[in-house]
Amino acid sequence: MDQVYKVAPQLLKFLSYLLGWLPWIGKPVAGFLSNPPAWFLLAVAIAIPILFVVSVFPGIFAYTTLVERKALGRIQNRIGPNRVGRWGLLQPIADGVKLLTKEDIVPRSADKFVHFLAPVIAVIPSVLLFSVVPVGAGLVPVDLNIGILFAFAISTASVLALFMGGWASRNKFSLLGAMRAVAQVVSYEVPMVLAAVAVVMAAGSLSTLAIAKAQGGGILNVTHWFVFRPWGFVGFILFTIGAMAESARTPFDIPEAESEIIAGYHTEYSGFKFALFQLGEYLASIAMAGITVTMFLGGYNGPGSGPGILGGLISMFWFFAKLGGMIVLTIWIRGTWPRVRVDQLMSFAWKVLLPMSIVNIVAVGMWHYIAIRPIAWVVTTLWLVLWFITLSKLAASENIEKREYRYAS
Amino acid sequence: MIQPLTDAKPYTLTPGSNGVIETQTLEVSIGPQHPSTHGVFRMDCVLDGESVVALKPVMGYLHRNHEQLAERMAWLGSMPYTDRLDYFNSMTNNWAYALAVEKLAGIKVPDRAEYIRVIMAELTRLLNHSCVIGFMLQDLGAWGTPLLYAFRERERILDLYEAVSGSRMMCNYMRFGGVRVNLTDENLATAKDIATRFPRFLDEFEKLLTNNEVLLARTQRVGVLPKELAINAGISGPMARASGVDYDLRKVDKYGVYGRLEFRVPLGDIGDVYDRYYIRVLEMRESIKILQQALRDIPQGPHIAPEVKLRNFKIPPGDGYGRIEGPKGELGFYLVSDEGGKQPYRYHVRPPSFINLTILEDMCVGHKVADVVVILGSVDIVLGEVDR
Amino acid sequence: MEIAFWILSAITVIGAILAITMRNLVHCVLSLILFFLGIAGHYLLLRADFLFAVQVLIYIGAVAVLILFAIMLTRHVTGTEGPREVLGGKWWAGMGTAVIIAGLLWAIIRKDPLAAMLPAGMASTSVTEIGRALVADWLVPFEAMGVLLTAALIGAVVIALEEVIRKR
Amino acid sequence: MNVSLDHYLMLSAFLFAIGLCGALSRKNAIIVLMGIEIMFNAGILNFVAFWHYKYFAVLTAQMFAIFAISIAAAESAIGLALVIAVYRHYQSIDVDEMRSLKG
Repeated sequence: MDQVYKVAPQLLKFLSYLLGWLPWIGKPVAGFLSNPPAWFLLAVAIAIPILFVVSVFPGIFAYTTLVERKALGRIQNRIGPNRVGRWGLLQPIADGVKLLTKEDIVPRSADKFVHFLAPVIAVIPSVLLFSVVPVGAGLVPVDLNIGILFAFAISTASVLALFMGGWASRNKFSLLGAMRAVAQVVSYEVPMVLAAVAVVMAAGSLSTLAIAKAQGGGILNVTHWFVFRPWGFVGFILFTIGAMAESARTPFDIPEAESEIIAGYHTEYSGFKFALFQLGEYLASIAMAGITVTMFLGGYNGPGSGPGILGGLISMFWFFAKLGGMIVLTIWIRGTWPRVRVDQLMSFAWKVLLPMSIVNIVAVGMWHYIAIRPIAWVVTTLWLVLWFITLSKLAASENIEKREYRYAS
Repeated sequence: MIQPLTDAKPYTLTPGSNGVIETQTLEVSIGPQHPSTHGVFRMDCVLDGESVVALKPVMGYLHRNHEQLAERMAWLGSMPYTDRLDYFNSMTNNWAYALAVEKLAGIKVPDRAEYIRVIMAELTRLLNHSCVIGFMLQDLGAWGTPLLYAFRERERILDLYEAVSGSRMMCNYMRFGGVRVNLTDENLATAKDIATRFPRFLDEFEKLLTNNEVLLARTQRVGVLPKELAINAGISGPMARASGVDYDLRKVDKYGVYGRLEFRVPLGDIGDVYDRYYIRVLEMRESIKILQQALRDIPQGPHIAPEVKLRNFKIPPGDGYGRIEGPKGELGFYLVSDEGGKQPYRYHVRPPSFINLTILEDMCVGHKVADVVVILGSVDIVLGEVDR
Repeated sequence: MEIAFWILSAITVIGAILAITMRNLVHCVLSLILFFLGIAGHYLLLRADFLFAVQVLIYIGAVAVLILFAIMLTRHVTGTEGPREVLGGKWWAGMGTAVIIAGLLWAIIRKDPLAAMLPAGMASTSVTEIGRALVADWLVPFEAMGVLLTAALIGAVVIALEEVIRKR
Repeated sequence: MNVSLDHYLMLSAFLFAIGLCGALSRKNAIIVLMGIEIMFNAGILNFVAFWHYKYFAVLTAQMFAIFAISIAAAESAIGLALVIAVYRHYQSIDVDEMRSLKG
């Protein structure tokens, strides 16, 4: 916001220059804009990040759905949407219009107020998450000094929407979905936070901007990304799995597993409320991808990123490129993986992810205290690999076996 | 000893019977409108949390009076109706009915027709098994990708069906004493092409999924069907063979020309969902072998017995049971002919998916809801056949 | 600041009142969450942003969800009706006590000239300071808290699993 | 009118009374627990208000708030476990029905 505050007067000057050409009202408006009062400047500085968040990310959401359908089509030997506009580019708009004009059905026995409230609440935390995601060098809507903690706090709140939706529908499938969602989100929160603790320890700050800044430098602004550290790599995998489970993406989409419980907590939703649930879910998943990028993949850092207008634009490009990469990764996984079961999901969270994230925190400690980098590399890698092998041996299900088949004579 | 099946097994929950916290059971009706019941089928589940305590399959939503219709109709008239039994495998349904009538009427089928029937039946088996696996993985949550891979292969087989019979799914291809239309050399070349290409698809499919950790964890030791129960409940087909029952009508009856062809019958040991999945893969590989032999050995000659009249076809009084090894299991037709012999006095179908479905509860109890749909998927049902 | 205070206070008070008066238990919990949110907003207003995050994370993310789970485990999960009687037999005693205590506190606060002590500044605490304080000055309580939480965790599991343990 | 410490003290006193009323008069054990949570929160709000208006240079109040929140979390976990244990015995979580001391 501070950056925006600095830029805002210039922006307004430019606007006033444009508006000056208008007859009648042009002159006074231009005069007002070229020399704005302080409150107006503040209002503009507040409005710009808000406008950015509520316009850019829903746009990304709309086209994520299109990319998802196209990519899944490719994976499945299909073409995907191609009727609306060239390459189906207007498909999201058509979808939106369709969902807006559909009948809004509320079950007769539903708890009407909570049923109405749930989809609204589903969107709010997802949008709030974006307020701490830095999209470029120094460009973050709000630079909170509790950034990461804020993100986690907000994302737990999204559970409530799922629960409310499932409970208020008075549908058994919805209720099962809601309970699954709550159990899943609460248990994956823990390894996710612990994986983030490793990064916070390394960066020495909870602020997302500071974490992204800590990964700058090195060769081409690339080598200092946390993912290129042993602990960072492990943390990245842990966090990505956790983020996928948190936002209920395949293979952890059990709260809305369509082959088991129809659509989970949003079984009884139609029309725009359904769209809001989808919006909230996708926005949360995009925001989580953004936080993953910020914490492990160097955030906005990349070749050419830096301060100034050009560096800022390049850094924005890198951020959105990485964000797109993470989104495509989730789509790819969705197209190729079967879903896990509820108990497997839980035991995976508690028996593998949680111990591994604690081990990872110890690894960061070692990395910090061993001054000689090559030794630190070897020691942390060995530590992590040994623990990984031990844990995977301990957690391996005795059920899984390689089978030989015989033939009748 | 099998327990009574459909009539609600009395379930009692003693306090803390699940070992942790005493909870209330939740009755959930999965179906008839549900994305993964493979049609209009319903399972009344009693759930304790996520675990299944009792399960009652409810059938009959697709009842179409198949048997009564056939009893009001000339013998050949119900041939197209058999297509609609198991609408995935119209060829084998035709064959089973034709076989029963031929047995009753004592008709000898020419060699070329027998070979054509074998080719069609094995193509049907490939089609059915690949789609079943696709559907089962869809139920596992693999979101359509394996299914659409299977459908890509199915397309090619359906194209061949269309070329020979004029219809992609409702083929109505077999006749008493042979088949309706002879296969041209072009058709045979297409079939050969399918047989040579199919292994590649299987390899690809297996590479993608057979060793997938999630798939293994989800399917192994899930929905175990013990060998004794499988025998007692009259389970047949790949499901019985996955439980280790060495029962394949192609070997037992040696109907058609199966006696002359060389193939093996794969058997599983545990009888869980994974075995049922993998037995089908192995059976497809054997089917390809059969296809190649049949395509190599197919003789020239008439495609239908010349002495069989299609019009005014009559059968002397008597009864007979004709059965084949359909892709889903033993498909049998029991026919009784009485005075006049213009139409069946009694016409009864032994549908494999209906019989295989009876032990659903025994396989599901104790597992999670998520497993129920997978187990149902591994049973391989088609509601047209279950409800008739 | 003033407007925000009044709005947040209204949210908190309404949330608290609804939480203890509504018939449906789930509605009660949802109102309680409203109350927690209001308190969290107050923390933001008071420049304790770390506490804001902690409040949301622990109260809304954990305690409220825990209560919801307890409700689901102890009631007809799909039932719509709440308890028949909202208040217990001795509701007047509870009310009376509450009113008396509120009156007493009110009188004390009115009497004491605390309002004169206006803030000397509006400094916000950074998380760094809190973290440093936790592991330096407050290390022993911090560790004790860790032990307490572990003990509570184990205790909760033991109490809830009583039957199983007895069985073995 | 400026918001002062008094306002916060009044607010928290009021909330405390509401929580107390809920804890004392409701029959349902879970709502009793919720009343106790409301009282906890009112207390913590007091800590923070004092910190903000009086001792913001010292972190003691915030530390107390953090510890109080942790204790509240532990307390609610134990309390709810007890509720479940009680429910198992009595098939009810009505506090008026929990009369006997024997388990």
